[in-house]
Amino acid sequence: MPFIPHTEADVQQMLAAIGAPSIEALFDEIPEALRGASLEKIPSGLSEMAVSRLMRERARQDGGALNFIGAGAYEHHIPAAVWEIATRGEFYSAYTPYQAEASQGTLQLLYEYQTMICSLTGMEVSNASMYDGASALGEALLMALRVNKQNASGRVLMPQAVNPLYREVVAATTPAQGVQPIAVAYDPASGQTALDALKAHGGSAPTAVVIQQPNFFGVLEDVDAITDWAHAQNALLVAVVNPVSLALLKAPGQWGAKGADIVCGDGQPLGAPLSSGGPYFGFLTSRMAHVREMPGRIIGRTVDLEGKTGYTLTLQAREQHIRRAKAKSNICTNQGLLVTAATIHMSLLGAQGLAQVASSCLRNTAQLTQQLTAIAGVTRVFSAPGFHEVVLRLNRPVAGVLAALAEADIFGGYDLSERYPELGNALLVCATETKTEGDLARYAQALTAVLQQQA
Amino acid sequence: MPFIPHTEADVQQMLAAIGAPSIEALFDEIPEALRGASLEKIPSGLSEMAVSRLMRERARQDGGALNFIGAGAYEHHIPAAVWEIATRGEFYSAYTPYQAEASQGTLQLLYEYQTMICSLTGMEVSNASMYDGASALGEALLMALRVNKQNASGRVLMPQAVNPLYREVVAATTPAQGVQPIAVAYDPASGQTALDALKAHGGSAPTAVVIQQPNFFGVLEDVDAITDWAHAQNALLVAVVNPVSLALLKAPGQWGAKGADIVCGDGQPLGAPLSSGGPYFGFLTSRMAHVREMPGRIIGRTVDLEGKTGYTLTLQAREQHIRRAKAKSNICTNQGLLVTAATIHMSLLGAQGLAQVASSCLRNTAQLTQQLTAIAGVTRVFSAPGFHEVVLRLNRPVAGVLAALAEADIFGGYDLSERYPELGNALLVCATETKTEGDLARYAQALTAVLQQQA
Amino acid sequence: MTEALIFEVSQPGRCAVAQNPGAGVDHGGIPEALRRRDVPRLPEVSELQAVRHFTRLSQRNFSIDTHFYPLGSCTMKYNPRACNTLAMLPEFLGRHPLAPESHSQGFLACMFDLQEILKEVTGMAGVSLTPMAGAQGEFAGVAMIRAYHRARGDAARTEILVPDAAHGTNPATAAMLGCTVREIPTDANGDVDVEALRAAVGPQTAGIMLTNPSTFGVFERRIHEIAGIVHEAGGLLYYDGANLNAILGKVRPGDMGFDVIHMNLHKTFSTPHGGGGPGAGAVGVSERLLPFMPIPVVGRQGERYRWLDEKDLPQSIGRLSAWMGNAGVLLRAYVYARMLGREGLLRVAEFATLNANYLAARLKEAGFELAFPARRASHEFIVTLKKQKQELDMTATDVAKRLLDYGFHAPTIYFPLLVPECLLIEPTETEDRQTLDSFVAALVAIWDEAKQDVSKLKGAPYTMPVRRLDDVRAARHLDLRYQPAA
Amino acid sequence: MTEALIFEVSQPGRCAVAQNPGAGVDHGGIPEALRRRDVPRLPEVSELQAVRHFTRLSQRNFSIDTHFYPLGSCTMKYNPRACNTLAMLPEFLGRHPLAPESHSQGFLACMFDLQEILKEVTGMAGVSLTPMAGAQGEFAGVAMIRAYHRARGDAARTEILVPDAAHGTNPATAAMLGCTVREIPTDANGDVDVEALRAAVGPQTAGIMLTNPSTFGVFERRIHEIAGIVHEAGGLLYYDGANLNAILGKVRPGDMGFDVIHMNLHKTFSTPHGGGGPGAGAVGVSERLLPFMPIPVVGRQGERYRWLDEKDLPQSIGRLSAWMGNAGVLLRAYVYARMLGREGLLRVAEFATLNANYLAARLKEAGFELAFPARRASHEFIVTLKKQKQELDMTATDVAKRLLDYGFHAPTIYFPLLVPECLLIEPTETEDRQTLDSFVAALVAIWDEAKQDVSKLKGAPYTMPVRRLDDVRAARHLDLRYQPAA
Repeated sequence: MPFIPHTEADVQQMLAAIGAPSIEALFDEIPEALRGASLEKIPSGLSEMAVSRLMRERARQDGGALNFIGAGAYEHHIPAAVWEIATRGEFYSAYTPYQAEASQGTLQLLYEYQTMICSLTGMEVSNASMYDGASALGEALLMALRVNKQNASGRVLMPQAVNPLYREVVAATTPAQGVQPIAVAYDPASGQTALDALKAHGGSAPTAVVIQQPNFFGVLEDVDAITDWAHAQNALLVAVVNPVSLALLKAPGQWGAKGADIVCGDGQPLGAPLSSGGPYFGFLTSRMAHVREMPGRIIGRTVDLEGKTGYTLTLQAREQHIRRAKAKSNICTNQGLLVTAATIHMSLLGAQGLAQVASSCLRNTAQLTQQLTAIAGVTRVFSAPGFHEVVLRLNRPVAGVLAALAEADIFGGYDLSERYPELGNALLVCATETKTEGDLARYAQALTAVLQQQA
Repeated sequence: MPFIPHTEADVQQMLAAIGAPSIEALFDEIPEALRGASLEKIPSGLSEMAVSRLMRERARQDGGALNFIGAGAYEHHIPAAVWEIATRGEFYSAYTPYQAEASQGTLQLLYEYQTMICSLTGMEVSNASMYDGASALGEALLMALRVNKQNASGRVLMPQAVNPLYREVVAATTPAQGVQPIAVAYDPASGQTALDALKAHGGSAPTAVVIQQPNFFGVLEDVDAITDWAHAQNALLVAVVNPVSLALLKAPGQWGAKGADIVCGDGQPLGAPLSSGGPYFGFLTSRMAHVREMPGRIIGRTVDLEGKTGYTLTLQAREQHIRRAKAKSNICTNQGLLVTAATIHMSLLGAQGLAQVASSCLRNTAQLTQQLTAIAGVTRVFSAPGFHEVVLRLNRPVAGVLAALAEADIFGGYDLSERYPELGNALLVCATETKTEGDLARYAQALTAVLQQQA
Repeated sequence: MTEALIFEVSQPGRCAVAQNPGAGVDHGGIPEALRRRDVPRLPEVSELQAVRHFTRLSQRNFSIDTHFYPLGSCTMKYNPRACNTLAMLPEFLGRHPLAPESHSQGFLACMFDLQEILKEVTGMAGVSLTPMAGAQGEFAGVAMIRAYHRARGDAARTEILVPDAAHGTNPATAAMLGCTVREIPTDANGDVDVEALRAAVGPQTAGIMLTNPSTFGVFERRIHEIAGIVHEAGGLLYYDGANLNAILGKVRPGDMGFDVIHMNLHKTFSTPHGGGGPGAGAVGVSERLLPFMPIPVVGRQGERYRWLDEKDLPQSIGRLSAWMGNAGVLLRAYVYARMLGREGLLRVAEFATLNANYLAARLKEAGFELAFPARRASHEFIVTLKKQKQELDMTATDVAKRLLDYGFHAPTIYFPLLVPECLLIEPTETEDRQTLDSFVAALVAIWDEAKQDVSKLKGAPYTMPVRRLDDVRAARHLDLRYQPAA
Repeated sequence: MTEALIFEVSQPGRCAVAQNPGAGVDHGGIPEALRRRDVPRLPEVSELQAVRHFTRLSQRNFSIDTHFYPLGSCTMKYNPRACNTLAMLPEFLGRHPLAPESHSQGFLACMFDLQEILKEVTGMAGVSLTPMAGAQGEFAGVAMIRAYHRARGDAARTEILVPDAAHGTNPATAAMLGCTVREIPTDANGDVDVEALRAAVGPQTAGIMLTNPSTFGVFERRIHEIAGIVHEAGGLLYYDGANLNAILGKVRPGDMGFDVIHMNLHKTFSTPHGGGGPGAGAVGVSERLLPFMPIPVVGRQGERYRWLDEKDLPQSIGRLSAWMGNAGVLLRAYVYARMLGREGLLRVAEFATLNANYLAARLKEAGFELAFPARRASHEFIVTLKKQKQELDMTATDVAKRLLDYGFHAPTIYFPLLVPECLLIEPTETEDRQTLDSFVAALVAIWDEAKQDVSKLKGAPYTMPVRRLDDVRAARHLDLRYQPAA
């Protein structure tokens, strides 16, 4: 019996202590008709050796390609130390730190995380994580609705340049509580969310304005103007940001005259492997004035009965296990281990390392753009400056080109034509610091060949 | 500067404290002509990201084959927990436990290891490891020479059925101290070391008789008779064993009437990955009467000044750092981390698991032998029962067959023809518990094809 | 010893050089106005400093790998290391969520198999793996119930019934979906008050959320009757899978009449809790809810696996995460399920229940009062220290803190809220009898200490990195990030 | 708390089932007489029990990853985690030592590159990577010296000269090769007594084994003269690389005139010590010793790498291990060398020396007596507590044990043997200045404690899992394995 330590002697002695004739008897309160699942469709157990073989073979099926897809999940180098430490049993197999005295490791680490992510986003308070960037945006909008008593309409100006998958998650999870996302178009030339487009919805007393920087197209938005405009409407400005970009880009807390009100995003670029989309973690920061409306766990520093510094969960009165139906969110389990990894990751990179990573991403994407747009039939779509993704237009349907590249073990990018048909044969491409000159050249050669072949 | 934490301010302040104008000045006692290596041939440093890419590419070059080579290094399943725990920083980055109070983890583990390996070999005392099986045999012979005052000739009866690489290591490392290995032939029909062959050297007052069980051909020796004969000659019996086989085979401590005197071997099958031949570890066990002649570190249980149980290095007076030129061996650094892994490995398998592994190996090799000898041109060479390796004879040179199999990503075994030309086109094949029925069939099919093709 | 904050060992200009990609910093085409003005306060430490700091921090945690952790309702059982190793194979870690299906067959096969396994163990008709934790699974479940009623034009069903003993996430989730919550009382034996339920249902009933066994650690015996009442009234039944470990391989929620279930894979399928997550809250549904499952789901066509999304499930409640939720956690759960297999899964509840009943019997024998002495324990049970509180002023908190000194993590305390001074104890099936015996001995010793001098307990813990912490101060004087003295 | 022996938590019949290959036990064709009769005493524990036991044991160790570890002569510097991760890539772990060269080009390329790097940093003509530790490297070195003389028909050269301050392995190694050992005294400044050396050499001289800087932590200034004397007498010079970190990138043994050198890659190239090993003791040789290198060595022909063995090096001293020594350790060293690269390797000695001289200066300032106050420290230096021993009865052991309570591993004590009550302190280049300052503060505090009451120190340590252990009892009442009470 894998993972069950009982010997036959144990079982007999334990039953005797209980005064039960058999293990089955322990279930005698359950109606007999319900008992006895057979689980026929489940195969017999495998030894660790056999399951290792199976999983290695399956993993091998999927590996080996050179990846230029970003679109919200970014391939970055992760220092070896990050996961060697994060998967230590003491972090990996601990529960939520309810018993603070026996959880000072996790708690101090989370306090350090809160410090780092506040500083990176330029905000005052952070929680200890949400599920991912998309759900963090959903929670940020619900929080905005609680905070913004002045404009409580629930209307949220939501640029179409915000990650479409995030918008779908918002649509699935927030309308029941009154959030009404209002689509705001992007400028087809620059790729930016134009202030004018926002102004067209200005009369509707928006509760919040969302802005993603860089936006889904990798294009940089005019965040200062938009933030000031949102505040002029008495709307909260909710920022969605890529944490790696913040090494070079203005912190949301400094956008416009007063800064963003709530900042969220996906922490994946900070030490989470691509891993098929998860586990990642969402971050959410805000101003101290709004701390009591924040969802999720928050760690505070305090003292013990001898006056020694320690760390503990605080403001639990916001949470579901205390407040139940009136809680700020139903979130309970979050993404603690990913935050552990991110904290180690940020410590190993430092501001200097993160800035180098961001610069490398910029350079690589610029260089790749140059090489790809030198190919006949490939053009750049947007004019505004960007961060580390770029939209290219091909002279034929993207899906076929991507399939041909995949046969050469190159993932050429994300096909925008399904969610943005108005852009035509548009492809979103990303080259992070992990790409070498050889990689860029390999992509360019392969694309040249594919376009020639399909021509 | 990778791994150097000094800031420019640190350096200046430290130099000021020293009273030196520059770092270079700290080397002013070294003749100037010697200073200033340029290391021109060494490439510039790589980031961890770049070196990871390089190593992953190199690793990929070597992977993917199905391995049927044994010949002293065996592919076994290693539970995931083994190396996840063994590479925890506290084990991985600790030194030899000179400060016992700050090393109780390693010391208690080594005491547990000594218990396990003593029990497995049926002996009374164990050291805390040698470099590998071959060097353990060398040290065992030197120890025999110290122990056996009655027959101090240094002549050691060394069957040719002992792993030839072990014999080469013995030849390279022990003659300077007086060991004279005398080759003893094996029986060409059975593959065993015949008692008669040993008796032919009986007059030479041997200091020790070596016997490997199973021997290099995977054949089982008549250990009881040989042990008794050795003792009748006042020779010590030095056993070389595969620890996994001891789950099924008689413990050397029980060989013959009095048991082996010194037992050694390679601990690799107990949790060390193949890893190109190392790091593995050698084990060495003996009787309590000889403990003061043992080489290497030994851990003892003792008490602290409050009477609490603790563990410490003991009998250090045998060792080089105390005894210098009169030490029992020059060994200092041993293979501690491999012993750590082996101890966890043995704990996870237990006697029951180890017996199942050994049985699976037996079955798989038997089944493979059946399938391969069913192929025209393949015959079994030796008649005596064996453990998990078998010698097969092909109807053409082995090297070419192995090369053809390698092209199909199958490592077909070890070519015996170089070191045992008298055996003709002989191949040593091994199938451990890691091999599935599909693997065996794949080998049989490939060999059939190769032999047909080359016919 | 205290461990300094990593910011306190930082030095301006220091960094772990090997982690820099090597090239310098430049801003490419970023316009001046959009550039960062300050340097973020990230640590400036060497690689050794970071490794040492976080390794030392880790040692300041209790965890399953180091301590018995009988935290009721949390199912802290052994997390097999192989699950971690195999989920972290480089190819799995490197797979982009948008990788083409041609390069995803290995991963998709695992997800498809896991869906099938979860269908079988729960007795449901379909499974979606995307919810990222139990609470999100609950959200998905209630959203599907809502979508089902709406699809039938039955928009008035907005009330969710919840027993008073339910987890806090149940009412919180219902509220997030705009439902009203009505509590149903529990009787003295821990069962739902069926008459009260009967009186509560009506045309406004969207459904009931039920944990079975309940948070009292006892099995709801009249589950069939409850299902009948709710279904007859037009409502659906939601199974909160937090306590699924109690019935795994023994009873299937589908067979009890539930329409939807979430599973905490980080409990029942032993993926790690990670100090607070990640979890995975897969949902299973009966036939009638199949069209509403959250996307994506994995389908199979012949030998090929493929994603099913809005095109395949146009009535889906939609996406709860950008991609496949916590895919890496799902891989761990899959490896676990394959190692246990049919025989192993059939035994989980049996041995979890054996351990709980044994521990309950031993504690009862030692004089502790069980909250439901007349009932079988499920995988967990409740001790109430009401008597000890009155007689000795020994509280559940005191016992919890003192247990830490004895080398045991504390049980869940003060939950469920309805039982005074309660310890909710869940040993799980992976603990051996000797450990349970030592835990009994520790509780007896602590009670003895209280009889001698309860102040000993009030000062506990003594052997942790800190003594008892001041939670009130933490909430009053909010100190939520490090700010160096000006 | 104590941690029970794993045998004490064993239960007959228990095992970690997932680790069994699944099939039953049978003896195949093993004859009855050769079968095992008893069941070996291996633990009978669950996987959780094993994981918990060994995880808890690990926490009872000091290590670089958790503590400053200034153990002189041991070079306890940071072991980059990437070296471990990359050396443990599945393909490297899975490579059989006898795998064909066609499937070994990746591994062989790494080994060839490492040979080239080590040649360059040592200034030697050839490198063999096979020795598995420093002592085996020494063995290889002396064996090559012997083989060289023998090949020239000069069989009388059987005496090895060793300074009295040498590591114990030096004379032990010489003895293992059947050489006689003659000690050469050291002068008051830590240099070899050159006149004594001059008197000692002769036709019997096989060579001299020298550590430079010596175990006194000072550089042998007359090394050129020494080399001349020994070479002129017909002997060879052996460089004990234990202290190579002191000169790495600064001075090359080849340039000093050495004929052969071993390198402790687990010191200078930062592979882990693993609680006692594995190490790697690669040897480098001058032109004249090239034919004698231990096999195998890796060669390159065009773009292909291949093994060189007895066929290529017929005069080789032979094999020291069955295959390529501690190959996995060599991979780690290779990754380390590539991450440092030329610039990084040039800086190792500089910063190791800066740290040592800084620490020496600070301790001197605090009143501690340096053994060689007139000399520059190399990468390490010696404090003698002779004065404190006399005045306060504060011994090196007392300080070492008390330091543990302050969270620092002790320096090497009582070595070199010639300096009374000595602490041999090696901070390494990877420690930051703040850590060094804290270490000084701890030593000062301990000295202060001794001034108050030296018995405080005699009782140390207080905060470790055990108090001071009785080593005498351990040696007198040998208890070397667990045997249950009958």
